[in-house]
Amino acid sequence: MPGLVLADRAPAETTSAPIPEPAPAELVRAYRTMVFARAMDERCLTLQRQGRIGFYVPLQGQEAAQVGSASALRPEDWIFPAYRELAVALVRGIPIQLLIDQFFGSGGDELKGRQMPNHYGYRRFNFVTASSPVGTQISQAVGTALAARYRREPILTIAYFGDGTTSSNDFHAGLNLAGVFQTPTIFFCQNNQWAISLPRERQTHSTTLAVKAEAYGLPGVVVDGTDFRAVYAAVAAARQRALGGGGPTLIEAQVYRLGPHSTSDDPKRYRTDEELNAWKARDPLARFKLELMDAKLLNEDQDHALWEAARQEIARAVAQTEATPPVPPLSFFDDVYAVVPPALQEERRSLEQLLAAGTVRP
Amino acid sequence: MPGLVLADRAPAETTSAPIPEPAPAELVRAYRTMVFARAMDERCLTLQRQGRIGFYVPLQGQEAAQVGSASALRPEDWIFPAYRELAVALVRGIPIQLLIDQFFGSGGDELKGRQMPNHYGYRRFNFVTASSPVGTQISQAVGTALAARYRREPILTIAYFGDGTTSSNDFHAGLNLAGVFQTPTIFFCQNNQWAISLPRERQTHSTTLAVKAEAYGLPGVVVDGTDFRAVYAAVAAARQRALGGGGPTLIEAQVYRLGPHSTSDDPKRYRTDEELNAWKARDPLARFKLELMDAKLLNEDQDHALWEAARQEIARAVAQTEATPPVPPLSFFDDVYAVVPPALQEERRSLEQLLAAGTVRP
Amino acid sequence: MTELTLVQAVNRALRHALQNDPNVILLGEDIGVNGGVFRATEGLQKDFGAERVIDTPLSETGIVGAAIGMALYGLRPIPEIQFQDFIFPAFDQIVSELAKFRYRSGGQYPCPLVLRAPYGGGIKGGLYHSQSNEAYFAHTPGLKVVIPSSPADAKGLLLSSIADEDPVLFFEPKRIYRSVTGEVPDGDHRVPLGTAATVREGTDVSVFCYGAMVPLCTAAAERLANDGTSVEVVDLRTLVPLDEPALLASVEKTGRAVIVHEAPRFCGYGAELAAILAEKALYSLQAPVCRVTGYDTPFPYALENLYLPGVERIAEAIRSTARAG
Amino acid sequence: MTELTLVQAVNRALRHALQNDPNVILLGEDIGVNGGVFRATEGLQKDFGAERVIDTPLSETGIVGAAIGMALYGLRPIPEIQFQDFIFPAFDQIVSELAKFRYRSGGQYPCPLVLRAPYGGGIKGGLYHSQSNEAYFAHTPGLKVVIPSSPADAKGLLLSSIADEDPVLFFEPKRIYRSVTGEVPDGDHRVPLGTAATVREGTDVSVFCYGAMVPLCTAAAERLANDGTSVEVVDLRTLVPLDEPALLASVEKTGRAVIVHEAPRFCGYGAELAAILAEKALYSLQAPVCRVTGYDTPFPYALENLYLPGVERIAEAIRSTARAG
Ligand SMILES: Cc1ncc(C[n+]2csc(CCOP(=O)(O)OP(=O)(O)O)c2C)c(N)n1
Ligand SMILES: Cc1ncc(C[n+]2csc(CCOP(=O)(O)OP(=O)(O)O)c2C)c(N)n1
Ligand SMILES: [Mg+2]
Ligand SMILES: [Mg+2]
Repeated sequence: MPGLVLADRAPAETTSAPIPEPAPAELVRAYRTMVFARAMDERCLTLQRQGRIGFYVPLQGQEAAQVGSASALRPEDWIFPAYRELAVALVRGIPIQLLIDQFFGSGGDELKGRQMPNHYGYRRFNFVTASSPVGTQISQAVGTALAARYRREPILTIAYFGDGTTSSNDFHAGLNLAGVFQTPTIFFCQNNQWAISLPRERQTHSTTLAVKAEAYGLPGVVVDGTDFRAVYAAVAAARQRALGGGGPTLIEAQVYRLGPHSTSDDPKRYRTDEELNAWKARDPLARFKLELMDAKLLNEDQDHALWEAARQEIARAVAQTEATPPVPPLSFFDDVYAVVPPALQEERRSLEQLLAAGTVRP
Repeated sequence: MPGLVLADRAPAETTSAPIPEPAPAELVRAYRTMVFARAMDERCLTLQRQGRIGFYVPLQGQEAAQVGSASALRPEDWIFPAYRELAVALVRGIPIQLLIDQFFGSGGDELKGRQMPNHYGYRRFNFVTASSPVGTQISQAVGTALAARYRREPILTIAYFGDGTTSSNDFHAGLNLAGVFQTPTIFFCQNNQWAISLPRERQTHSTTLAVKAEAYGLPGVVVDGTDFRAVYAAVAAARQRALGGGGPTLIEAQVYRLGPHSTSDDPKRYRTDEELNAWKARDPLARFKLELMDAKLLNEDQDHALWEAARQEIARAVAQTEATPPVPPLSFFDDVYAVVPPALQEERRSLEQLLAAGTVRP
Repeated sequence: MTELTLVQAVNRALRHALQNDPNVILLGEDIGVNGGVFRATEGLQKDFGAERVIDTPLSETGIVGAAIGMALYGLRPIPEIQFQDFIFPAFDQIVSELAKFRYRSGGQYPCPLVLRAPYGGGIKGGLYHSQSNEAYFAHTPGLKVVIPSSPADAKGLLLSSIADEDPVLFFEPKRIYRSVTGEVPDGDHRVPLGTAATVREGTDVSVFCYGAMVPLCTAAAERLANDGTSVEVVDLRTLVPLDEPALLASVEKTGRAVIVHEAPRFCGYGAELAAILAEKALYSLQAPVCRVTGYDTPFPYALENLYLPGVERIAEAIRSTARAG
Repeated sequence: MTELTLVQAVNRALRHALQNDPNVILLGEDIGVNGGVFRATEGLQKDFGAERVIDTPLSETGIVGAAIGMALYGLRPIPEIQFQDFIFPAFDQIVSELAKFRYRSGGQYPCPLVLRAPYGGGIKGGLYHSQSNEAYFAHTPGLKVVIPSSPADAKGLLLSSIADEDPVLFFEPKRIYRSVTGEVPDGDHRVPLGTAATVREGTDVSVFCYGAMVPLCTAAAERLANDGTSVEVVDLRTLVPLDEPALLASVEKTGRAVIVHEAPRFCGYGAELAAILAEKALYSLQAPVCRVTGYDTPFPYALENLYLPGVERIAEAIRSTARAG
């Protein structure tokens, strides 16, 4: 498997069945998703600068890791994302209209304007709603895997998180539980080298992040996260093992966050242009494009058309979102509980009166 | 070093200077402390059964691990105990009168009757006051080590904890911080095979507990915790490395809890007599006694005298504690803050009035 | 009907739920082979298997995180925290995740589970085996908080909690796990959440309480009956959602309110009750509201009997409230 | 005197402390090289070195645990939590350890440190970058809780907190980090803990508030002055220990109380204020106590301006409290 190495001294487990290479059509589809994600990212950064959306978390540099991992899953597998997994959402088939609606917190947002941009999730896509506190999804993913196994449903769960999040309480709790109960779970760490301003080597003194698997008796693998095929192979192998009863895997995909941590961040304060440029030379999109062109699966015109189609579809979605009425003012009282309790009804009524009297305005 | 093995695949670091064997007098002193601890344990279990103290946590089976580790420290090193470290306290020279006072929560208790038995600590002995929530002392010990290094004071800190506590948040946070900052800290895990009713192999799927060190880039060692010399050597080596700037070490001392988890526990519910008996055959006291007798450092009469002396001293301390007046009734309002704030003074006054009126009784 | 202790009633409710709903799963430390350190889960692993009554590693973070993951998938997990004092490693999962999952997903991901934990003092447990932490959770929108005071309510409220569509924190007064016995209906006994119980009617002073304080308040009320003071004792049972009509109705009748809990006074649950009275029953109040609570210190070991509200302190507070104004 | 924003005043206080006390150490996520995500620690690592201004791994548990260990040893650590919303992984260390160390050791181990965290809404931060969690800590004996509302107070209260012998949670209203500027005394400016400030005198209604609500309450008071209602605005500044005499004196004067905070109402800090009034100022109260607070829901994103108390809602509450009774 290209670019895939077993972590330093991690208990090596090799799967019996060989992992099939993705078919050419799959490769092109994957590339198209990566283009789409990159185009979304560029557009959303602009929307944020223009003040049309409030905040944005870019994913540039992590497209191959995300598309490669998500492509190796099946739709019934449950995804527990962090906040940077736009390309995973696209692979899952979540309509970009939904995502743009969420970024705007508009009336079309199925989350009803409750969360900051990038913190979305859709039950019908088995894509669990993200939160901001890092790591909490990791132990939850283990619980869901336990539940699925209890029901004898042959699915797995995958938790996405970053290098910094390996320091969280839930990383420790989640991986330990998964080891003890041998749950069908993949822990997919996108090591993008930075946790805001903290570099990977000051996050932890371990040789790799994958080696942490050994603390829980799990296999840990390091994979070149700029290489779609390598990531795909690693995740497909881990999936096969998990569903065969072989238990969980920790995968460290080595990537780089090419952009800022978020639109609130200025990476020039803490990292050098040299480092950035070295990684820009390994841009996963550029690499994949060359590979596809070498394999005669893509030419420049087709590439250009992919970008154009993506930009147009995104523009249409933004236009539609901006034509959508805002979330109804009293809707924020819903979904605290299954049924609005009396005291909260009273609070809602009091706000309704203030709105009706024009004392406060939406 | 007898009984000492490097953890499975942990990064091996060997110290340059050889660790000196303890002198014969030190060995005898160590044995005497182990006898003392065992005698205290037996007495306190009886006191609890008689209802004279409310609760007790025995240490039987862990004496060699505790005395061995504590003997390799210097008095200026800071100890962060869990709740089972009676023999460590004895090595540190904490007078048994203080301990017995604490167990009774009597007026002589320097902790002023604030805590359950076994949850003690004495600043002048660099023995930090224990709490019940497991693991919290681990990250604290790292902070103290950082503080000492900041002040250029050549001491180390040692955190004691059990096998179950490797699953705690603070184990993860503490070892990771220690790795990143290379603090002079020893993480001393007494793997007594059980966390109340959960056996070690269902606590975590890792091969050993020491191997968890690798997740933080630390050396991890496994040591036979029933062997005084092996434990002493492991801790002395770790201390030497830490003070030489070589960073922290995780030590797993393999022992067995021969008694119940606490006086509230009935181990018959979850473990077999066979297992218990197998470990009884490895009783650290019996082993050490034989070694000392072989080396002509001890004979039966001397052993008997040690036991007698211990029992008498304990009996005297218990008698003195029972003759001590109880903690003053209003003292529980002190030490919440440096100075009792007005609202709390008011609460104290109101209780004082109720006491004065005889409405409530101490 | 069967005569049971409170902890037996909890056990019966769990057994009933395991028997009748395959989605019910128990998980926690020492709950399986050992039957729980208070024996609340005694016999359940034996009868329902280790897949449904799960002994977990020592991680409250993991217990609650995993339980949330199970609930998202459609199970009805019932995690146990061994002592409420040890709930804090799970605080992030409870407050950031459990309480907010339904909300943040726009209603897509309900997260119904019942987190059980024994709470409270009076067992010589010192700082870390005695606390009453209900106020933290009562202040967290998205959670329900339930505290029973009798065997029948323990079973009935627990079964209602398990059936509820929202996350419920179910705190059990360990001090009266065994000291209180009572008749408990067999089968699917339910006590609805959100309804207080007037355990003793009276006309002069209202006493609001819950959990282990209820028997003490009742004892104090009986004592005062001898002096000719008629005391109404209201057991709130559900702290969230609060039965506000019951609170207000009682004070409208008596004009006087005493609030009793074990937790420290400052920003405790009693503050909310007093605040509601100051907002909505001011004109009914004939005397200052009075709180009888744990003092604003950590929970002491040797002097816990002075720290905790006892019958005498409660009776004295009722007496002076009856006289005031 | 220098004209500063609130966040600059925080920075000056930290700089002053680092300069004058070698025991002061700062630690937290992104506080060093990056100068803090709100720039509160800008320039400090450059000037005082990486041993005194420490960038830590992503673990609030570890940050607070290590800070406690430093304080035990005699340093004065000032840990930062990046957003108050992310304090929960450290909740166990704060509530079980920090708050109880002095007590449980019988006074042997004081644990003075200042835990700083930006709090509150109004920055479009949604559920997890907007919360006001002060009530959890105010309910925890052993902790002090301080919230400044102006640049001068930010510096003066922070320097007093650093000098204090007890652990202090210092919550900074991030919404007004830059929107409020004011004259700040140079040098060792101190504002004593435990004293409220009457930021506006009045005779008809008392308004109690803190942090980012203070400027809004003052604006509401000004608006009502035009209608002939004289409003007193009291900035509590220190939530624990509360300046109870200031609370009671103001209500004795005005007979009417409005309490304002961003946090949800139920069991919020305002409940304690209302409870104290119901206990100790009942006979002064000419109108029901009124709380203006965040609603009892998680913090919403798109509709935060409706969720948060604004000048209009506060003014309306004052107006109807002035008329009531
Ligand atoms: C518990 C918690 N603490 C702090 C933060 C603030 N924060 C948001 S993202 C982040 C860094 C995360 O780094 P990493 O896990 O590497 O993910 P990345 O952002 O690089 O994808 C921090 C500190 C948070 N969200 N949650
Ligand atoms: C956070 C927390 N959860 C639960 C408990 C209850 N408890 C006390 S000791 C213990 C087991 C500890 O096992 P281990 O770390 O192996 O130490 P040992 O008691 O065997 O010495 C448990 C679960 C606790 N004290 N703290
Ligand atoms: Mg990262
Ligand atoms: Mg153990």
